[in-house]
Amino acid sequence: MKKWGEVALGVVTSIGGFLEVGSIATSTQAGAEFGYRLAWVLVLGTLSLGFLMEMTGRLAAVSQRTYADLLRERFGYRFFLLPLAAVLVVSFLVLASEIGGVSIALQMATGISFSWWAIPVALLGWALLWRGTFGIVEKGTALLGLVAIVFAVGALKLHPAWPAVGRGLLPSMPRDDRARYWYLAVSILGASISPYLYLFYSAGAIEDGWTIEHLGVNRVTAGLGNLFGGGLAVCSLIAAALVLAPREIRVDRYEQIAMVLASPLGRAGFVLFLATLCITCFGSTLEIVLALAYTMAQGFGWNWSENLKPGKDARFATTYTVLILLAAVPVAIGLNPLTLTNVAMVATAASLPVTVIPLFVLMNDGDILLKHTNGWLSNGALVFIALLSVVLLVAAVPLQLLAGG
Amino acid sequence: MGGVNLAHDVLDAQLVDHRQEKIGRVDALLLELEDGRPPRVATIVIGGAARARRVGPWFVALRRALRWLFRQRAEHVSRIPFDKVRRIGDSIELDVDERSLESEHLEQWLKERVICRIPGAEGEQK
Amino acid sequence: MSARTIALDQLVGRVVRDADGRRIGRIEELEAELVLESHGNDYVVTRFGVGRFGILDTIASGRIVQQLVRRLVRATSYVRYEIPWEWMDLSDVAHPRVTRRERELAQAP
Amino acid sequence: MPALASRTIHVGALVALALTAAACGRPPELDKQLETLSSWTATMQLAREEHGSGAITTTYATQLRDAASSALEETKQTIGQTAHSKVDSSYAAAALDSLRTAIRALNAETGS
Repeated sequence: MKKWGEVALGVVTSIGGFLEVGSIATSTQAGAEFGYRLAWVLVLGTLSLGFLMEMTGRLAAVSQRTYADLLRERFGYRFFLLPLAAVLVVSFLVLASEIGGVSIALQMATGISFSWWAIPVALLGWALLWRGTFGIVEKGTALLGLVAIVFAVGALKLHPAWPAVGRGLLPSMPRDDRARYWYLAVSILGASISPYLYLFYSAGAIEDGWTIEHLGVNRVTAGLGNLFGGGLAVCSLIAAALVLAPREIRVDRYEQIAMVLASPLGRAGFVLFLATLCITCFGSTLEIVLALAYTMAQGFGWNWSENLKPGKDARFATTYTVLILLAAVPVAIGLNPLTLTNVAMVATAASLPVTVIPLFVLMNDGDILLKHTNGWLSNGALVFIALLSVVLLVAAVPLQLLAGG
Repeated sequence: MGGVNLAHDVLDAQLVDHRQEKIGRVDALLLELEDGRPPRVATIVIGGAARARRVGPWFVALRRALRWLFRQRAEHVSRIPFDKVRRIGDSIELDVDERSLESEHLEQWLKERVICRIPGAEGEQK
Repeated sequence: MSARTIALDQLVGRVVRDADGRRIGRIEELEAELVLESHGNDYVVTRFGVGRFGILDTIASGRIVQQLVRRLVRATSYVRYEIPWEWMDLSDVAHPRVTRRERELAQAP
Repeated sequence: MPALASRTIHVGALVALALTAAACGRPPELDKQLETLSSWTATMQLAREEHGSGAITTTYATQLRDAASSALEETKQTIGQTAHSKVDSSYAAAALDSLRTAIRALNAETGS
């Protein structure tokens, strides 16, 4: 019984984790500019993330070590620096844009400019990390994050033409504005497949004390959670396609996105949109900061746990303290949060090879996973994701220059 | 006891002290060579200098430049004789105490000078 | 006859040549065993694992590489030698040499 | 008020027409600027409707207006350099004008 409670919580957690500033921004941009045509990229991103989460969760549950632990142990310090540097840079950008997301939601609600909110938001996040336990961070933000279901309500209320949506779920080639189409595709993938998500997830498996017993829970969590999370992202794309696209509104600023729900649901939609943006971005802020501190601590062998008093893991606590405050700076000096988000998503997409390809080696190592190594399906998926990640690495920068902003 | 794979199972492995506190990883492993004798596994090294050397000369130079810039003189490196090893498994347990290790200098410094000056840092349980 | 100290990572990844000067692979593992000595117990290196898969061997362990290669390519040409410490000449750490010929070496299972 | 609205729509249609005609031989930069202007014009119109029905707050509508104004100012600075021909300049002027009108209409709606 307790286990199924965990499943439910896990599913909820991954919704909270999946729908955050990057997904909301990129899927509404895609909906506004290309209708349903980019929905298939969301499906692709969701499936990929589901596989990666299942694998890193399995890795942690079986080996009792996190993905970051194993990156250092099995590949050595020299190689470890590569994913570490990539994850630090990229997730720092994502972190800054999440803080931007919370700040912009508060700006829309109060009229006080987002740049004033960055530091208070960072301080509140820090206080929660300082005093709270892993359970509070994980489950608290996830339960509150359920408010994101409003996107599904909004999309249904707009009565989309389902056959057209269905066609959008199948891959298609752009008819016009190719560069922008692929640029948004890359952004969506960067928003869906974020390394912090699986680094956090595998550390979370250790924090929650997962063992081989939890492999079923892991599979259901990674599968269902991403199904729901991805579903909600598709809903935000649908809503944007029906509210913004017919009016030829392009999303240049976060402020424009609230219309997507205000239009079908009225004042309630507007308020719930602000709540969703605020809560999911805040939740992601905490998860990213923790993911980065976990990765540092595990890679260097420091004491770490969100359940320990900061005095017992001083380097870990210092890492998250410094990171969350630093990440508030770009927003506090007034960088446009949407620009920040788009750059962060493309950078994320480009960083994927260094965290995806090593996973392939680990997932086939019988010393680590005993008889739970990857089967043909997982290996096939992982090879596909690895190839995709290389394509993203090559395409990301040219597309950013060609069609970004 | 069977064989131990030094590169695979020892280098970069998690180290814990006798109270199971995490005290870093095996950043370098020193071997003693003597003619006519098998190489002896002599010392476990923990510390930034040992790690930097593994990356390459450019990294050592970069690190030196940064340390000069921030006026960091003392190297906080721990060298622990291999006979302090109590157990080799998922992690390696050493018969040492975290508080007496030179490589834990930063942890102790941060704890005393920064972290514990902020309310709510100390205590047993969160 | 003085003792020299070297770091393990200085050895791992080094190209090993045999008595004829032929390149047989790179060092990817050192296997140590506990021996009882009069002054206490010591771990000493008993065997060196030398593999053909060059850079991959130094990144991952031989076993992972073997598994992967066998699994994916079903290659049978994968070669990995286990060399007893007595046969390994480390007088020049940068250029380790085996004192036997390649065909005298035992392949690891 | 209704007169204002119909004029906005009228100019909006003009801009749309201009955009369709634009495919041949217009500098891509200008295209982008015209798109930005028409996107913000549409945003202003939508905001006006939503504010009218009470879906969005005045605080928020004001922010949207400010964002549109800054987009207007930004484009005004640069569009002169990209619109070379006389025809281009008239399109640019019409687009700027329609956004200006839409902003004014939203102002009237929110009562500021």
